[in-house]
Amino acid sequence: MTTTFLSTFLRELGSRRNLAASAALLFLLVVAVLSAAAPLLPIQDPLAIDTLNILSGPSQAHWLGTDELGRDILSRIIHGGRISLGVALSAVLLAGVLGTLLGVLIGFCGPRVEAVAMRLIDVFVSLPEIFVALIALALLGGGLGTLIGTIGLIYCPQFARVVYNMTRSIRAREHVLAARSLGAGRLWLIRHEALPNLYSIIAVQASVTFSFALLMEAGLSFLGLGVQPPTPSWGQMVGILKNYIYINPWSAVFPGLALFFVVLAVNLVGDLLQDVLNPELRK
Amino acid sequence: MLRFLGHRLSSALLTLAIAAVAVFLVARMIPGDPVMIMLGEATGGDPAAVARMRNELGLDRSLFVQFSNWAMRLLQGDFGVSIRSGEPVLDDLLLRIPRSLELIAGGLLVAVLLGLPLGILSARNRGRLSGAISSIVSVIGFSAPVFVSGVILVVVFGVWLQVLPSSGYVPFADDPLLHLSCLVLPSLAIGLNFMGVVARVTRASLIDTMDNDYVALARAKGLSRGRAMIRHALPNAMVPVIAIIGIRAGNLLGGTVIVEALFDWPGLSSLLVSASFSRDYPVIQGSLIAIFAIFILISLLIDLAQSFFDPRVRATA
Amino acid sequence: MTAAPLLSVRDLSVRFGDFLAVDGVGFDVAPGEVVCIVGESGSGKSVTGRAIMGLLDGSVRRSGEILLRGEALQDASEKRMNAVRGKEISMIFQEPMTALNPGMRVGAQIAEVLLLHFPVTRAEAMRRAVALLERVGIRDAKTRARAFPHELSGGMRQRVMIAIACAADPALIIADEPTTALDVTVQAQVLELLFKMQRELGSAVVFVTHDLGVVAGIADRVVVLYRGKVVEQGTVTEIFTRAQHPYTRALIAAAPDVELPRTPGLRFPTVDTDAIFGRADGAPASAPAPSSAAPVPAAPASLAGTEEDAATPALELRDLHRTFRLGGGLLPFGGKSLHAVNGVSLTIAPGTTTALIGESGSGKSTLGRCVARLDRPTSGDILYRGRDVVALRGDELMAFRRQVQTIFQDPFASLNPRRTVGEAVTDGLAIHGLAGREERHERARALLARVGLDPDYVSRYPHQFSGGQRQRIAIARALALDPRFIVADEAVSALDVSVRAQVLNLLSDLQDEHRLSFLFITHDLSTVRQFADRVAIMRAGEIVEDGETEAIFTDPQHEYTRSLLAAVPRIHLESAHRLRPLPA
Amino acid sequence: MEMTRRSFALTGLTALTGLALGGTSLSAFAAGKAGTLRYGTVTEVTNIDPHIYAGNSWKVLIGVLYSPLVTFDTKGEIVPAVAESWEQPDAATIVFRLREGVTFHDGSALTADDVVFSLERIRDEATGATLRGYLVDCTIAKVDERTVEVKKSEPDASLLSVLALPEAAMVSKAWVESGVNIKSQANGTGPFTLAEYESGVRARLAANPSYFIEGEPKLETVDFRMIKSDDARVSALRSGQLDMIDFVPWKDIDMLARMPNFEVDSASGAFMSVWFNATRAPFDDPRVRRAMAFAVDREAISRAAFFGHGTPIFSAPTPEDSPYYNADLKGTVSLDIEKAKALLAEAGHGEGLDMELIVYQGLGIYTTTAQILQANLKEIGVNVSIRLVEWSDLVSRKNGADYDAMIYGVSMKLNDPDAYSYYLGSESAYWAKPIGYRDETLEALLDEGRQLTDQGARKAVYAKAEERILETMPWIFINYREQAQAYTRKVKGYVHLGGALSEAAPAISLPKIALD
Repeated sequence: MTTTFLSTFLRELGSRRNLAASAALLFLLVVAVLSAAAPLLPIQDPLAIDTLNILSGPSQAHWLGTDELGRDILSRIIHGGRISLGVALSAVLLAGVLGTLLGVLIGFCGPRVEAVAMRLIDVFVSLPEIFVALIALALLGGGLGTLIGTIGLIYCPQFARVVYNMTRSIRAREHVLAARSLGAGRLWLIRHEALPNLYSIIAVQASVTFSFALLMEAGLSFLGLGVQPPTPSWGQMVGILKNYIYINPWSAVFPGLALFFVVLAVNLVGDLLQDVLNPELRK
Repeated sequence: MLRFLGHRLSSALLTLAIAAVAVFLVARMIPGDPVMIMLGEATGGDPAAVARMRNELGLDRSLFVQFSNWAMRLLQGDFGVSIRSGEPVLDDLLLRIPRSLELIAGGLLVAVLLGLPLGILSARNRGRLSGAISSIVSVIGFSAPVFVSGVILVVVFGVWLQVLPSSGYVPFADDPLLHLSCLVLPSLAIGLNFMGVVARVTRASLIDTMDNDYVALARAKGLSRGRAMIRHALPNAMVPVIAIIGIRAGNLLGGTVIVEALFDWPGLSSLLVSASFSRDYPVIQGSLIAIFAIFILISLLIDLAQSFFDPRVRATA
Repeated sequence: MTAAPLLSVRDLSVRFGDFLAVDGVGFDVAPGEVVCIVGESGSGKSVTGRAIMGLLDGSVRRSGEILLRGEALQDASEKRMNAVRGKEISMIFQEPMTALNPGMRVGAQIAEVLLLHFPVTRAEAMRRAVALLERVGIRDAKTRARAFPHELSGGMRQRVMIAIACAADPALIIADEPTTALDVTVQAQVLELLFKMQRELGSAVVFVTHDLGVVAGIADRVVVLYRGKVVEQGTVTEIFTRAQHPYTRALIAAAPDVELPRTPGLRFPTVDTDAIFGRADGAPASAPAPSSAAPVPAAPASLAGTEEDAATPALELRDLHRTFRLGGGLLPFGGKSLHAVNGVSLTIAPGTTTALIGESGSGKSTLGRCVARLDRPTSGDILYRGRDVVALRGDELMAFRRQVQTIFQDPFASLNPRRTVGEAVTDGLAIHGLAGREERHERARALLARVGLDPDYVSRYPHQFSGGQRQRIAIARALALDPRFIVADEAVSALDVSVRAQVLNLLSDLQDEHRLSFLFITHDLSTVRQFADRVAIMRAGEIVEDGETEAIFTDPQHEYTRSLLAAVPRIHLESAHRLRPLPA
Repeated sequence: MEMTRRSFALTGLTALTGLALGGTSLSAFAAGKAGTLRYGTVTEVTNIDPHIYAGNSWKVLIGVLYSPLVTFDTKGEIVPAVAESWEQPDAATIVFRLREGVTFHDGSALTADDVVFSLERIRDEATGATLRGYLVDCTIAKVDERTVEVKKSEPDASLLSVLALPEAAMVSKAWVESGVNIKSQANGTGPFTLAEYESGVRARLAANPSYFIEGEPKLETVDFRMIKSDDARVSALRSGQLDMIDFVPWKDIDMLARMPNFEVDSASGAFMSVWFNATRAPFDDPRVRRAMAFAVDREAISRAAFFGHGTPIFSAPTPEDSPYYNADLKGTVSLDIEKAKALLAEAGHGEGLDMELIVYQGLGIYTTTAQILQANLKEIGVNVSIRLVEWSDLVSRKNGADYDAMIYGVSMKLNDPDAYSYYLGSESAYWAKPIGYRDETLEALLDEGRQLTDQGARKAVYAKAEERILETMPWIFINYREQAQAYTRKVKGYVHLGGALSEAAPAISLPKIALD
């Protein structure tokens, strides 16, 4: 299924029907490369303050204008992408690794552990995200590490739930029974029978979580609970610059668009992943 | 059905009990001291005054004693008294919960009214331009951060066109129409994002359901593609849609902070956040418990709604 | 055959992307005639049925002509097709579970057809729907009309399907494997009903099936398909008595015959499609002949105190119970109990095959899982070579795992899709730490060769194999640890007739080579007579009768056994077994 | 009214169906009720105990619900309130003569006992009152039914100003002792009564018919909405849902002022400063603190963070219009990178140092200021890492002395220069006490100034105190920030005040405001 999932996905990506998704993937790649290479690009210093030239519109010197401290918005968007994408990616990794482990382990731990653990997870899933974020930030202070940890923790239970549900269905499959009848222990079952079959659903869940994490990073930064200034992130830029829409509406629009298009692209790719996965699940 | 309800209720109570412990611990985990915050800025937290007030509020007792006092009173329906305002937490909750539910209901209305047709359209016309467009519209709704769409709504409808109040809350009893008009923009802000979710799940579920033999049977009976979809696929496709609506609605209970702030709508989320800022433990605990209780209630309602669309759910009940 | 054909299919081709599912199929159906389309999986038979109805969606390309009373349906407008569907041509689907709308009361689902095609009021349609339900033999039809599909049994659901298909008095009914998912006794009843209705309505039927037994009982004419092409067509008599094509002949020969007395050591006739049609493109070929010279893993250390001893039964079950608690949850109260296995006692001698026969829900699979210790009995003893299986722990349990293996029903599900075939067959060795990576690779090759597959396939993934090949892989996996006892849970039920014979033959060979004992769990009586030494009939958690195979087949004691036997479709064209008169 | 409602339904409907017909239904909801002022305020007040300060909005609410003995008028002069007159027999004593016929909102008459009770309540440690520090060494005595004497152990020139603050509210003894919840109920003698109140959300004030000043208040009702979000507050004013807002965001001052239908009044209010933890190395070294003070580009901060509405402070924070303003100090602390570097090198940190700056996350003025500071200090080798925190965290860190430096907006406490004791006196719980800061020279000067009554003599002492402050630089003074009030032109009679009265200004004006 690894091979079929991937190859079906790639094939679907190539087909004309999914032009939007392949364009989205291409876009994401470009954004990722730009963000990764931000320090090497011939763009202005994203931290250079110019208080004589704040909130200016697009101009020759500043293609997308300047922000509330006169910093170049284009450069901040590109550098902000490093943060926004990096935080989201790391958070997804964290949530994915932790959530997958939790979900699989719970799925193989017997009914009692299962019942209690899942109830606990239910409780954590229904904890308001903003509240979790507040607590984490109060406990750990600001900073990128906290932000990644917080967002990772917020999405970890959801990940665990998805993985757990899938694990439960895998657990009942005949190949797992077959392995058990060969004498396979829990670890073997998890490593060789469950995990490899979870990859595709993990991929889909990760793509969904990635777009959530981007928005969450943005939301937290918007509320001032995220990235610490002067480091730029898209959400933080929108959060701050939207205060000045009556002065210079463009300044907030550009980082907003960057965020929006990336989330859109992630969702488009995620949709395709899901379309490929769904018939697979049904099989 | 009765036994099913009884079973669900008892399991709900168990969840609530676990939640109560978790909520209490989590609330106390936050560093900071409500008394210090209340007295702090002006008096610099004069130790004697702080100690006295802590004692008055019972915050100097052991966590266990505090928990059991709180839990015992909670069992009697007493949510305690806010540290900040000295008012019963329950009063606050009874004011805030209906507002939050109203906001969520408004968002839900927008989401269902726009999201369902959009989802159906994009499923029905899959592979065609109209399908792709409606898919993209729903993804756009889903992708637009609420603080972006919210700001746009305020500026366009509130400030430029001035056709709707940009923000605020007016009690229904004071002026029902003004009350409802205040609800429109925040509902839209929530609803547009929510719409994206509903449309996407509707699309996926409908495409799934369309593959079923009973839809083929419906067509074999002589139903057109459209009617087979609406009459046979759609009701069955609603089950996951309802599930996602329930989950999202539940998440919105404490998750509308940004919207409440943008539109100055005094709901449960902002109560929770402001209580967290001032470490008003009874209010934090009370609102979290309320959120859990409503969450559980919603999931019960969802089960009932699902059983309406899928009698098999009724059977397992 | 002089009457103008009701339906003419001319040069029908259906293409899904690059895959040609139906390739130039043509046949006629006269009014009132029953035409069976026979083929194995992937032959394009179901696609043909749906293509006639115009029910293929999306990216499918269809060419050729479909003439209904001379009217070209392939060019008909959607509106015209909606008028034809249900009224002129109706359809019965395979899975009564999924083919009825789960959210709609069955009466309404029947009434819907009437409302669509006749100018009747809703009340009138409902009244007629109830009448139809009565006509298809559903008692208390008025109440049942208000039932939802899940509240009815499989057989009843299929009766509802028949009612829907017959509601508008169609000229043609297309039945797509309508009884495949049913138990054999129910199948007999449903077939009887279908052809009673057919007789009354005078409709023609296109009956799609893989089961030659059913064909022998109902067909006027037969169309044999293989990989989308018509191999041969003719009257039922022609096909069964003087088939021209070697494939048709081989297929009929391979169909299990429940009336053939048991001949120990006899192997089932096989269908060698490679020889007949040349190698197919997709799936890898099977190795020409299973070579018994292939190396077989060394015998494992024996389970302490369980030396082979003809006097000790390989397996003994004493008053075995397995009860499931339904519903409930965390809380200790509530929920109902299901007695899946209810006091079963059974003994299996070493080196013999015992067939455990039961219909769905009889508890036979639960029993099998208890034996393989994949489930724990609620009470009772399972003695494997005299040792209590339930009590096994640690090393002893591992030793037991090496000796007792299970082969499952669904070769698609029982192989981990993410592991190569080589890994799959040697997982047992890896788990027990019996061989290093290199050695496992060699063993994997040997095992594949032993089950008749090309050893070079070790690094392929399961999805690259056909169903029969996968089942061979599953068998190879079971063999890797050189087991003494195999629980085969519906191990051949999902396989096509031709492949089924090969797999059964392989199992027989292995039994002879290794003196294996089999617990052969199945719902299918027809294969058992040749294959099993003893037969046990299970119903509702209890064994109603067990004994020597021939005794059971020739002199069944229990009424249930007799009804089971009577319901098995016969492969012979005898009017006694025909639901319809043989065509002239 | 009926018409309004109908057009309302229409607007709601058009918007719902997405057929927003711009402009046609303008301001259907914008028409407030006659005699009702709709007031948008910034702080979410959750505790209306009249003796515990809780932000701007608290001051407005308490200022109109309760009355102190004396109060400020719209010119900033102290005028009679509950007390009709007072006399100062000596520099440490004030004797108040109570007005006759003053009643609380519950109808009971205000007595000398209530006055004594109120002031004693402020002094009581258990109350946690804001003014406790000022009154703790007072004796309060009832002379007769209409006379109360307040006596301090030492002369205190600022005592009367303190008693004129809204925080010195008069409460009813019987009412407080009856066990009411004073955190969410009010019973004062002020011009308005608390008709409805939802903690942290809104309050409705109704005119007090038996207010002791004839002809006031002019308004029937004040609808208070607590709107923390700057944008929501401004939008609500612009869209006609509010008549007046306080704490106008600096970025919007000019925009609103340009609009024909709004009036914006602005005056200096609080001043922005950087507080050092002056007991934590290396910030215990005055040279380090001074070095940083010379590195700050105050003009840039005023320009970018305050959009020009914040006058830079190049000396000490005494406003220019104050009689105590010392022109000699002007320009003492200006941008001088070389000097800053030299000072830093002198202190032994020529290679630079690291500092964590604690910054409130909720307001742009703080975060923008912080980032400019960061850039400024980088030039002299001070690496600032900004840590955004919520307000309660900031307060906890301040009281727990857990910070290197933080940005603080200091509201002016008094127009009297003794405010310096409150800011920087070693006994000040506000800043010095938690971190254990004490400067003997400054301490002596502040004590001296407090006990003098002659303005000329005081001016000289406070000039020295200010010099000392700039020498030791416990805080970096950045700029005054303007505090602006915006309102529609139909609001008449509002007078904006600056300095220490900027927070109380709306409370002072409210009884006099009328609507066209």
